Amino acid sequence: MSTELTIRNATFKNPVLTASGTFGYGLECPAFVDVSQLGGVVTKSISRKPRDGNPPQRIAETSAGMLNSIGLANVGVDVFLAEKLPALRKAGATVVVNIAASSIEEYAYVLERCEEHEGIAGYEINVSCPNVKDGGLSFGTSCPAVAEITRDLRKRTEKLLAMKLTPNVTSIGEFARACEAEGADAVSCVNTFVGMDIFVDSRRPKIATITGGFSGPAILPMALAKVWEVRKAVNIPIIGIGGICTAEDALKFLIVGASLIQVGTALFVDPGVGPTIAEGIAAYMDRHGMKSLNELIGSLDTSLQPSLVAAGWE
Amino acid sequence: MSTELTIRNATFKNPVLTASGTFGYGLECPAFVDVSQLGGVVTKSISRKPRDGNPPQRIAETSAGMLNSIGLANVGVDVFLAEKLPALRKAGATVVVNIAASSIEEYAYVLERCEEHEGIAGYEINVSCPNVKDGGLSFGTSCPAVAEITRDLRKRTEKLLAMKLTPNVTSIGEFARACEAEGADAVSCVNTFVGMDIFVDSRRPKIATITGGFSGPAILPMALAKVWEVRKAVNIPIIGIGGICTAEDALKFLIVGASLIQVGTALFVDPGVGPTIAEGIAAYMDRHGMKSLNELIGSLDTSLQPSLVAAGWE
Amino acid sequence: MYLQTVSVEYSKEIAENVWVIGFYAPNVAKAVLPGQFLNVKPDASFDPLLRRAYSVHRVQGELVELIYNVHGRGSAIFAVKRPGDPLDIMGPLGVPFHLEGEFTRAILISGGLGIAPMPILGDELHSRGIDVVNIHGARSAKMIVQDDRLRNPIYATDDGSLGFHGNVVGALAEYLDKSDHSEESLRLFACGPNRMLESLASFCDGRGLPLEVSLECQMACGIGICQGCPVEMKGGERKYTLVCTHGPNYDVQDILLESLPVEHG
Amino acid sequence: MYLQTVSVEYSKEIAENVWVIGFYAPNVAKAVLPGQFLNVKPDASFDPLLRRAYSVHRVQGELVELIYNVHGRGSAIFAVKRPGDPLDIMGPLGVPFHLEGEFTRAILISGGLGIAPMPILGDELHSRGIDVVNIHGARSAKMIVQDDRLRNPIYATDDGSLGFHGNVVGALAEYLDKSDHSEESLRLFACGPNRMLESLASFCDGRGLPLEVSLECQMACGIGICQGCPVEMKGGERKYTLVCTHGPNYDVQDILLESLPVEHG
Ligand SMILES: Cc1cc2nc3c(=O)[nH]c(=O)nc-3n(C[C@H](O)[C@H](O)[C@H](O)COP(=O)(O)OP(=O)(O)OC[C@H]3O[C@@H](n4cnc5c(N)ncnc54)[C@H](O)[C@@H]3O)c2cc1C
Ligand SMILES: Cc1cc2nc3c(=O)[nH]c(=O)nc-3n(C[C@H](O)[C@H](O)[C@H](O)COP(=O)(O)OP(=O)(O)OC[C@H]3O[C@@H](n4cnc5c(N)ncnc54)[C@H](O)[C@@H]3O)c2cc1C
Ligand SMILES: Cc1cc2nc3c(=O)[nH]c(=O)nc-3n(C[C@H](O)[C@H](O)[C@H](O)COP(=O)(O)O)c2cc1C
Ligand SMILES: Cc1cc2nc3c(=O)[nH]c(=O)nc-3n(C[C@H](O)[C@H](O)[C@H](O)COP(=O)(O)O)c2cc1C
Ligand code: FES
Ligand code: FES
Repeated sequence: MSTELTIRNATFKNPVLTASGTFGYGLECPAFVDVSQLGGVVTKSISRKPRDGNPPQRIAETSAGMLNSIGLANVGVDVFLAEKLPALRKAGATVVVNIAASSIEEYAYVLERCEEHEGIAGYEINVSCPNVKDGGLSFGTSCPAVAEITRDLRKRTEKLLAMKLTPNVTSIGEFARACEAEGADAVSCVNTFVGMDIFVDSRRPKIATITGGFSGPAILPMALAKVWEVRKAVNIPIIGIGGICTAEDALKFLIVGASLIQVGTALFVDPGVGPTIAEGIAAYMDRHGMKSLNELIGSLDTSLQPSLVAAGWE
Repeated sequence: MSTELTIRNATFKNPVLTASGTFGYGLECPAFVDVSQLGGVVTKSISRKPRDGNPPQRIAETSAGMLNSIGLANVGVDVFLAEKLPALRKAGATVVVNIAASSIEEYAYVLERCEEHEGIAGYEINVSCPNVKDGGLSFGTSCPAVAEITRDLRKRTEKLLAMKLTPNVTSIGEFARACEAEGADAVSCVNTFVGMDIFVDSRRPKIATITGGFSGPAILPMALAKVWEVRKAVNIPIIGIGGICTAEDALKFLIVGASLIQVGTALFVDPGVGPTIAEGIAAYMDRHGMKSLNELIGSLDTSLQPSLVAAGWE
Repeated sequence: MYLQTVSVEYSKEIAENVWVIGFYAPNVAKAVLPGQFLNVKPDASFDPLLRRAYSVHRVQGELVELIYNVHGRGSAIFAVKRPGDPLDIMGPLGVPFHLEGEFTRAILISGGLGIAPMPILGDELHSRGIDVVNIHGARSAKMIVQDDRLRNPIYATDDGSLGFHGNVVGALAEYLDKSDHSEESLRLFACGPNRMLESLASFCDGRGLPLEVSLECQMACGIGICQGCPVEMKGGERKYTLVCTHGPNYDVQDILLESLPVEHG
Repeated sequence: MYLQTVSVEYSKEIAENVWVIGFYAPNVAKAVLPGQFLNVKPDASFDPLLRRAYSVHRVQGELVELIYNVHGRGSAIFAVKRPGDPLDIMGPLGVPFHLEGEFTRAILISGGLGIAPMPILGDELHSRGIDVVNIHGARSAKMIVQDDRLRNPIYATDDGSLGFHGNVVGALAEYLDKSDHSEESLRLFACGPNRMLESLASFCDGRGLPLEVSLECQMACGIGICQGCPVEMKGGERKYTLVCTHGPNYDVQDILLESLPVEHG
């Protein structure tokens, strides 16, 4: 039985990665967490220059979820490549670099700087960033913009290129199709949902940016529905993300059609949950006599679902 | 101190209504619930003909939320007007009729049938219905379709006309603007989000329709962000809906900009929570020396939020 | 129907993964009829969010008992309740077992946790002067609730570790063969896994025995306001019946048992 | 740093809405330094979702104590823990109080729950031969934790119901005026509401007194992986410092206290 999976030329020893922005640079984690036991580590979004991030407060807790507005605080690509990447490699991690930028040129710049270095398995492109040319509107909600970024970056690398989609659109399948058409190797589904919370006594927003990114177990059913929508739209691999806390949660994404999954918010509660989830997936595969991940991926059985054309409206 | 509010010619004694589909016809509720203490009762979506609804199962529980695919099961407009409406009036409820349909003609038909009867405070139009002319795609995700329904129905009634928007779109503000432009008196924000869940052992969907409507406390931060987006887009009143379980939750929607709120899923846990929430709102207003709801509605204080242009990207 | 917070007297394991929870609720104890259920909130958290339905198991004076399996997150919370902990209950709910009509002997057939409504039903039938026989099955002896207060129990286990070796349908067939009672004066009541009910139903159909079944299905509200709990009817005007308010107890002739899902949760 | 489930010994109210929770955790007891905190999960539910940070209050042998207010949903769950209940803890976390440098007397100033880290700090300083004075303030006597084990306590209450009538800054000024100790050999440590820290900081600034503050701010992870807990620095290369891993204990000169929010939750 093997939980290994290869996409393009990147091989992951198991399908469990840590999600961008929820595991630092993979180096802050406590001693009891062994990053080499993870399928991979997706880095905090890396930008051209270092970023301080947003002012406090950046975090609010909600029912089974949380809001964040970190503002893409990161050390910048230079420090990342000089300090973080070598340390991560030494720790035995399979490294996926997540890139954030405010223009196509900047995405290309960061990726090309990374291309000069060994030990990167691939890239995940965070398109939920303000596009300065477009007055700060997110690239992620414009299908042509996402297509253009994909096209441009595809030319610049032979490595795994995964486009990380925002769920805050009417039709995520359309975005996935654009990525597939422009040569992306995979799509990561999903980034955070837009959310908001306030203090009723002071009548002030809980986080500095008023609205923020909503994540955690609360979003799982929506993220799963987005993966299902994307599964029906494209043939390239999907990286499932959203609210995964347990092996059972992870299995849901794999069964619906994800090839890999990422654990995010759950790491704040248990930074060592990644390997636990990987073990739980392996145990499930054993129990069900599955030899490879491919028997699991996309194995959702809808044969018993009633025909809704027959049962449905009038 | 008064919690009364009038929109067009409909007066609500307090801002707490029950959400469509989560309180039956307002008649099933146990004896300890007095519907006359509610701001109003929004009926289950009523269609031209009776509908059996979807096959089981229709419900799944998720973290702090639930999925449903009831399939708009309802008695149809004839039985509603003959049996349910008189009983509701007798119980002292302020009645808002929620209408579902699969064509513009059908919306118009149901509304006109209702217009023949006394005792209806207004209408809420559920546009999250399959548009048969458009191959079953939901009206609610097409801005021109929502505009057209609004325009058509506006001509047919002098009563309160509220359009109930789906959150599953890139820009809900755009839909609200279309409703405002076509003469809607209010927009109800929001209907359920799309969600999905599966059983991992059998690898089958938990609900018959595979995906379903996601509601409950889990969605509150997203619903609140949608209300905020709509508040910035239009000047007509907003009816806030999504995950409200307590007076504090309700206050959040009012402060962000809703004039009325609806309680949905929370009624499944406590069918009598509506009046409790109304009391909590009144107590808050007292505590803060507020004389009318208008001092509360849209009173969010963002003056301390840092300028994100300054703090933000690069 | 009451919505109230009561105080737990005990919550303890009485057979392998079979737990009983008891509390004083005078109003419920007085109002409840056999086959009705309570909707219980695990705790104040929104996760788990919904109430869980539990058949009333037994009433003794003002003490009400429910029994349950620890199955998922809701029941795991019930299992760690201690004396004095608050318990948020709503009920009694649902239409009770239909006890009208002429019969002199009742056979109460239960699989696993299907035993839940049988003691209160047996007590009521007994007080009406009706003979009560309980046929209770489980996979193995250690999962059997051996309760001295159960009237005329016949146990059946899949592995033969206690009583009849086989399922409750087999045990029923054997009982009927041995019994001198005329089948006309019998009424059968059953509760258990949907697949057990199906095979019992076809057995009863073959023998022309009247069978009332108590159903389980996923619910959200328990009071008819969500329309979340349909089960298909065998004809009739309406296609579906709502288990929470029209049920959970039905004449097996009225419903399509096959339409009930095998899985829950 | 350990992630483990321990067993609650007790959780009880020791002053108005001040609760103490105790448990045996030999590894934490041995490793923890004054000013460090534990990140505690209220229960297994996802609602509430995140861990809560609690300063270690006192260590006695292998017994670790935290103190807390019942404030919101997380702490309400701690308050109903009973002996034997599981408690999921992570830690010790954070940079301890900085105890380097020359000083012979330490003044430990706390407002309300700011008392939390003071006993363990007092014990450590005492073992190093440093004089310890505690100035502890609250709104009223009944909210004051009157603990005999607190070294040289001076109490201050806003309503004058116990000790000094006024806030801790007033009490500190009075103490310094009366004290014969040279101000050069003093070191001040403070923990409490952000607005108390601000006024204390400006007082110390005026008198040239060295002040170390222990901060509170909303956290998600407590270990530096979310970047959720920034506080603004007074210059230096980086704009923000992360309270969970660079703090929570800072020389007040290094940080902009005004950047800390007044509200939490
Ligand atoms: C009328 C009625 C009477 C019942 N009586 C009993 C009883 O006496 N004893 C008992 O142990 N159980 C009974 N059940 C099932 C019970 O309501 C719980 O759902 C079940 O114990 C699951 O426990 P959980 O919360 O730990 O499962 P979870 O996995 O936490 O449940 C998740 C969701 O699935 C639902 N669900 C899971 N299993 C079932 C099931 N078998 N039937 C219906 N819904 C389910 C839950 O209600 C919840 O909404 C009854 C159900 C109904 C409808
Ligand atoms: C380093 C550090 C040490 C702390 N030490 C103590 C202590 O010893 N005793 C104590 O009672 N409290 C302490 N706190 C605050 C504590 O972490 C809890 O957040 C607080 O008790 C709120 O309780 P709750 O979960 O009931 O509130 P809820 O309303 O349920 O909290 C909702 C969210 O807001 C956060 N939050 C609420 N209040 C605060 C606060 N004052 N500071 C930071 N986050 C907050 C919670 O952590 C949670 O994420 C400390 C905080 C930090 C950062
Ligand atoms: C605190 C925080 C910071 C995040 N930062 C990033 C980021 O820098 N880049 C990115 O692509 N996604 C970021 N995300 C999104 C996560 O990678 C993930 O897509 C999302 O949180 C949903 O997964 P979850 O529910 O498992 O957390 C962040 C999420 C959180 C909670
Ligand atoms: C079981 C169920 C049935 C619903 N049926 C309808 C309906 O018939 N028409 C409608 O407009 N909305 C319907 N809704 C949506 C609710 O009115 C409400 O918009 C949504 O549930 C969000 O609010 P909540 O989180 O408070 O439940 C239904 C929701 C649920 C949970
Ligand atoms: S459970 Fe809601 S209608 Fe039956
Ligand atoms: S709380 Fe996560 S970085 Fe500090």
